[in-house]
Amino acid sequence: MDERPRLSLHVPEPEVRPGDTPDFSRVVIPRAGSVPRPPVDVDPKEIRDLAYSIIRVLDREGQAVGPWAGTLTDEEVAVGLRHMMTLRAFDARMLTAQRQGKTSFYMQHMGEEAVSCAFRMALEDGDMNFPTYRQAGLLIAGGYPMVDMMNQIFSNEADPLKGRQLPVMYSSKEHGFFSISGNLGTQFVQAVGWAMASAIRNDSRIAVGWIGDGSTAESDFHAALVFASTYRAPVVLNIVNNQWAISTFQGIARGGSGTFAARGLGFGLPALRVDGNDYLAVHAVAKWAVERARRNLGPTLIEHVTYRVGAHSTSDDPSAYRPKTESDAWPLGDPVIRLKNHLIRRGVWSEERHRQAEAEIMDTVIAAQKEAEKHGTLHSGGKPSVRDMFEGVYAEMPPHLRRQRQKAGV
Amino acid sequence: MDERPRLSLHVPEPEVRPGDTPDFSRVVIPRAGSVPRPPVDVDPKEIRDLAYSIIRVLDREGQAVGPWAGTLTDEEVAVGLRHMMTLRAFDARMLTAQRQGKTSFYMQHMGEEAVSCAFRMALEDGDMNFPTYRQAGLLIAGGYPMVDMMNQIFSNEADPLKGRQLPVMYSSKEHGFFSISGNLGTQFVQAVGWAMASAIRNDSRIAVGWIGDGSTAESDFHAALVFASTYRAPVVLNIVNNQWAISTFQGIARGGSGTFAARGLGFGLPALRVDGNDYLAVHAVAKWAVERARRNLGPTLIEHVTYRVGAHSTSDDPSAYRPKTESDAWPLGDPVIRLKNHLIRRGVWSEERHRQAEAEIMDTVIAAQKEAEKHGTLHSGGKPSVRDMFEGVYAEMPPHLRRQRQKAGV
Amino acid sequence: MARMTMIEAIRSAMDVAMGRDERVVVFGEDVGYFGGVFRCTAGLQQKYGRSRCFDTPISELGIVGVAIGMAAYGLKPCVEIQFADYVYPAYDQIVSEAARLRYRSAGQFTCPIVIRMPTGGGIFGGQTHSQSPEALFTHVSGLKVVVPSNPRDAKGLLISAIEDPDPVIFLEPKRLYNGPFDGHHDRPVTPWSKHEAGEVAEGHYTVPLGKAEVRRQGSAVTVLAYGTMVYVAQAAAEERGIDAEIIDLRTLLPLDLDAIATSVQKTGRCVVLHEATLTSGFGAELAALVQEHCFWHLEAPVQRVTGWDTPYPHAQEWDYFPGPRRVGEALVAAMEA
Amino acid sequence: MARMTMIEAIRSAMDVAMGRDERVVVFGEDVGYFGGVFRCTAGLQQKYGRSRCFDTPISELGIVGVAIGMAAYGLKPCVEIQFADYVYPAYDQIVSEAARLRYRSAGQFTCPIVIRMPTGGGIFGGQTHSQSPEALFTHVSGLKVVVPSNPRDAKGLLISAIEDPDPVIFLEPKRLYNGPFDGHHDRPVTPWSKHEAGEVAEGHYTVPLGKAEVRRQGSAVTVLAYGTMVYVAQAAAEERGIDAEIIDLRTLLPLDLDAIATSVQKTGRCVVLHEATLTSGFGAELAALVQEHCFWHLEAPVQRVTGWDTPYPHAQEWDYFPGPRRVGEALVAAMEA
Ligand SMILES: Cc1ncc(C[n+]2csc(CCOP(=O)(O)OP(=O)(O)O)c2C)c(N)n1
Ligand SMILES: Cc1ncc(C[n+]2csc(CCOP(=O)(O)OP(=O)(O)O)c2C)c(N)n1
Ligand SMILES: [Mg+2]
Ligand SMILES: [Mg+2]
Repeated sequence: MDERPRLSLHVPEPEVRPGDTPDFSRVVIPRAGSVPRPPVDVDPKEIRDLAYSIIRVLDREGQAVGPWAGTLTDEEVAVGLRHMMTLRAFDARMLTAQRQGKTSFYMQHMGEEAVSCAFRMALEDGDMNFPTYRQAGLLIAGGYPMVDMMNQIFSNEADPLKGRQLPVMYSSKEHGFFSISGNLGTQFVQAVGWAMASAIRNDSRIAVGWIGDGSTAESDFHAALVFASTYRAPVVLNIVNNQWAISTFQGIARGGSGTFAARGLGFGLPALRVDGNDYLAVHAVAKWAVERARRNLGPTLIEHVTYRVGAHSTSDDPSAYRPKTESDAWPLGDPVIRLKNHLIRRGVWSEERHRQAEAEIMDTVIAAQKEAEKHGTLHSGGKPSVRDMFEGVYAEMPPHLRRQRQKAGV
Repeated sequence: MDERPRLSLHVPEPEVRPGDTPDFSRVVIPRAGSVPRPPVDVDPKEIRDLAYSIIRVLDREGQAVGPWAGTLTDEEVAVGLRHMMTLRAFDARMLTAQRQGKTSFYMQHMGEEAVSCAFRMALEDGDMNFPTYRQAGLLIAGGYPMVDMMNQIFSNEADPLKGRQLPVMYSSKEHGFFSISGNLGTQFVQAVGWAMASAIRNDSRIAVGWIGDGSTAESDFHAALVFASTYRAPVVLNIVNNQWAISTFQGIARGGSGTFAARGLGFGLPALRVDGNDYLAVHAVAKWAVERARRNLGPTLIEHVTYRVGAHSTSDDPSAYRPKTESDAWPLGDPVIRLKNHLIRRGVWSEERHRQAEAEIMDTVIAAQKEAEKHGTLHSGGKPSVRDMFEGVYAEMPPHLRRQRQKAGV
Repeated sequence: MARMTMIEAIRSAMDVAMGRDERVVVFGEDVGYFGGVFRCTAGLQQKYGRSRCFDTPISELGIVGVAIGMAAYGLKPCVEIQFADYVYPAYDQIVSEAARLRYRSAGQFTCPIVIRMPTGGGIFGGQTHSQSPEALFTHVSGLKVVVPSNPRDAKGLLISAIEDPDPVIFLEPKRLYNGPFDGHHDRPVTPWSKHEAGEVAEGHYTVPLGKAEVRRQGSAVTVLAYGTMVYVAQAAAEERGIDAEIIDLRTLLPLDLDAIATSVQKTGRCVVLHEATLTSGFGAELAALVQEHCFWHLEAPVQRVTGWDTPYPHAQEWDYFPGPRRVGEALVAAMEA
Repeated sequence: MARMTMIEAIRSAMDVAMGRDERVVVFGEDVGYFGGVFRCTAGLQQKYGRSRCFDTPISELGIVGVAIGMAAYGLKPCVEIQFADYVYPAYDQIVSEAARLRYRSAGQFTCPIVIRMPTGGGIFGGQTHSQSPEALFTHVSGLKVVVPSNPRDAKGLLISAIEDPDPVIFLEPKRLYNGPFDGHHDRPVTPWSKHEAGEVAEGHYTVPLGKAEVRRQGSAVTVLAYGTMVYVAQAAAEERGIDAEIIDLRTLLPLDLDAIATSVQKTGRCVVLHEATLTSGFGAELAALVQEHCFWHLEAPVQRVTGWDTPYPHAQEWDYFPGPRRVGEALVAAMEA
């Protein structure tokens, strides 16, 4: 007889499910301003603990405190607030447009606006992002025309991607925004390659990789860390931990490591965790990592701790797997409200001006939408041509595709 | 004009190349006995520093010292020495056989014998290894008949794998030795799956994964760590760092992390480094990790620090990429000599008995080879049948393969 | 008998298999608590517990890799890849490992796993939610490849796949999940409840792997199809009034060559359909086999009507999809050749 | 003109390309200091420096993934996968990314990369050093697939591939590295130095992608082959005394259909050869195309002679390899049909 203990499988589960009361008490949140800011040329070995903390700048009162504060002027912060508000208004309109059948699909950013909007402001033109589908803030903050975004979403005749891509899978080389793949993770290692190329060419431009908490489990994440670490590529690698991967809570991808940032420790990379709902903290950390990359000091891994307030996509209904009120309980608050309160506290903003700005921004978004709709929406008005379907598979169309196009009669 | 600093690519290089004087002064080697032995139910967080040290038991004088010593009796150690000597003799004969054209290919273990031989003695029957091609010690120490190994190497009529596999790609379910794949890394995550299955079935058997330093860069390594960490699978994950991956030094796969064991830290796994040329240390560490797994406390990652003394395979000539004398300079010595000295110091062995044992073992190996050669070698004598080529693709042969076999006239 | 959608039938197959055999385990991305993005595994975790049905990290390699290890142990994993478009990270594990394990270990280790995945277009999913990668598996010796076209078959084939001793790629045409679809995307969809193949036995039964089914008898031309294209073929034949014999292949590997040859030898004409891109698609193998085995009976070249050799576009979905118009034209051309 | 082996010709192609264009970079496992396990990159690191030719970690995914990023930046990476059998970990990056980048970004980002890999059997490499996975790439729109059969072509085609604006899979038949090989494994091997195609210009020249070459004029039967099988075809035709026209396809995607159709329309018979497994191999596409485009000229079914539908075995290598005996029998059968 086998007297050895019986094994059993451990399957991590979130602490709460629909019907339960949300509980984030396990999330340890350090005081704003309490995490030190090391010099950018620090030896990664010396800052391993940053992978288990959270860098925060905005305190409960809306003040910017501590060593990471002060990377932006009030004017710049106000611009940042507008970017986030614009993204939120944009999302709201596009969600409605999807419900109206003007497009097939949409993915929103609610709760995560600070991450991409703030990060973008730490970059320079010429740098290249390799984003996922939840970083449209990079485009908004980078000055990409909203009309072009909408044209893409509507797959209309003015769609810069000619109707070929799923909505929100934007691409703009000019704006440092690499073509989004529908396949998770793949772009993370490509970012490292782009950065290596920049280093090979003795250029000064850097690359930025983006990945979701759930997607860190993909192989590309590992390859990215291996190559970035080995060749000290000038790249910033961002993990956006919004707590969920569709219906799967972050504990499934994270396993026993405590944090996602900790993954970087095994590669000797500086690994920082930042309050992803704190625009100022994201900007400060981004600036630190970007400077490190730019000075050829190598890659940085950043975990942005945030929360996906909305559904995963328009095909998803989160009430099936998490309490409806969970997002209210999220302890890091709302990035827009927090930044608004900061500016009010600084005396350069007010509730009144905020409401005005909201209205103005909504007008701009609506105007852009009107403009875009002139070019058509998914099922009505102008469409990309069927000929376009056959173009661009190769630089030059090979004979077999020409035959097929002919057969299609276009 | 762009005034920013110019980037450049960092490409790691070994410190010495052919023509240079070997130099391992950078390899920090802690004193034998100096690394503490935590309880097996330790919180992995508390032993992160073990990922940067080396657990050693045998000191320069051949004494077994420190908290990791004492897991084996003198008799057991003597058996272990015989296993290593057998593996070495086996390798020597098979290398010659390959040169004589009796087989197409061979891969030896010179310098790494302790790793697989010692590890096997910490396992029980029913446990399952998922080995690479450099752990034949698991078979030798596990009592698998040498004749069967040779039959496989010769692809002869008695080859248990029917001539289908490249030499040394053994398989023995009965001996807890999973079928070796020629594709690096793939088996590492399968080991985790096997362990998960054992846990799902409330069994008590555990799995053991094996991978080389170079192969940790493969995706399967990441997937293995993710799944092992998440489901706390009863598995021991071994990295055999023999300093080289064909011509590529370990710095290319390791990047900036300092050690391979450190990879485990990002997953919250206990990560140990052990002197892979110290039979007693490997056994002690294996025992610790096996007990942990068996008690359902989850996975352990172990880096075995060793050195590949021979060529990568019979197709390789290392003098093209590393100094010929590098192996002599390797600071952890030779596992066979070290264990022999230990037994002599314990007074249960002598140079004389060692020479005798060597001769006896060689006789046994030669006898096994004679026996195997009766069944043929690659290009002469008994062969697996051509019919066998068509069998076993599926449990039952489908019509198209029957047609093909018929066409082949067999 | 019950009325089931294809989703319900697939779920029922796993339910039955899990109920009969403790070794059957089910896992994948979002398949545990939530029950899968298409709900195919809904309720299984609640019924069989978390260690037999669970969520996984987003690593297709890991899903298939651990499934292989489990199968080597003696379990029978039935795993879900969320969309067939996402199977490529697991491709090495499937091709180099699952498919070859029995062979290379001379039967010591085997790999009875099922890899389920939604396939095909028709839901405006763009290039990453629409692919039909079957030909990338039919080239791999050691795999079986199954594509059901209705709930009844789906359940019986899936149970067969789970009970099979070898690895099976099980491709579920997602456009058929809720009803047959003939390519007329502008017409209302018939639900499975209105179709006789939506009548599905609740208990255990199997549909054998490797056997095709004639969906429509005919004598003028043989149409080889599977999945969604079976219904497109039917619509096209009706619309053009052509006496087509439509064969639903159901299993692509191993293929029911006898059924194919018998029909083509009778009709003398053959049209091959699939949604995947043309070049090196499974239609190439079908056309090659038909001309090899029925050469002297053929009165016209075997034609292929397939997706174009481009990624699956979003906006031009219905220009890409080989719908009843294109199929009908090919039927006419085959008759007139 | 110099005498080169295929290895030297491939190395020369990279050397020339790196010399002419600073954007060309070369990397892969063991390709840097050591110069590759087949020595194809020997000397390039020494000549062009470590940042243009370097060793990589053992991650095929990483190799191709960073190559795609580099290409998006504007470099022209030419990477080596140590054996074609090891390309599968990179399959997702190739299929989902490299092949579709131009299309999905409407040309904003492109992917001019070359992925070189030794392919085919004949060296007792067993199932993981012998595979011919070309059909797994010819099914993927957006890729080009090249298989050279001699040093002169190898160099010209590789330079074309490197200069091409799109991703190219470059499969090098390893059995041809040192000399032509006709499948008579028991006879001494002729080195390239004794073959006219071993005469290779040292400087820059190209052989265009997408163009086949007639290796042997004939009027009785058309043989479609590539890589090693070109020589097997020649040997079989000589041995059987059959007036075969042998076409070396050189590029499989895009395919030179005109050359094929012209020949088959002349001969009325066709035999298709490859070393890869039969089912869904590239031969299926060739057979399908030939019967589509030459149906009324065909006097016999198109035959395929290929590797069997099993993994590539070690001991039974020469029973697996489609050698001159099997090819000869097919030629005879095609003539007698
Ligand atoms: C390779 C691959 N596998 C699976 C999917 C399906 N899928 C789309 S989004 C998603 C969840 C991603 O979660 P996370 O990475 O946390 O990003 P988030 O959506 O939270 O921003 C999944 C599983 C996919 N797109 N690609
Ligand atoms: C997927 C894959 N890629 C590449 C190879 C070729 N290859 C065989 S062994 C080897 C080096 C492995 O080095 P390491 O993992 O350190 O193991 P070691 O040989 O040192 O024991 C390489 C690159 C392979 N077998 N499989
Ligand atoms: Mg997420
Ligand atoms: Mg090694």
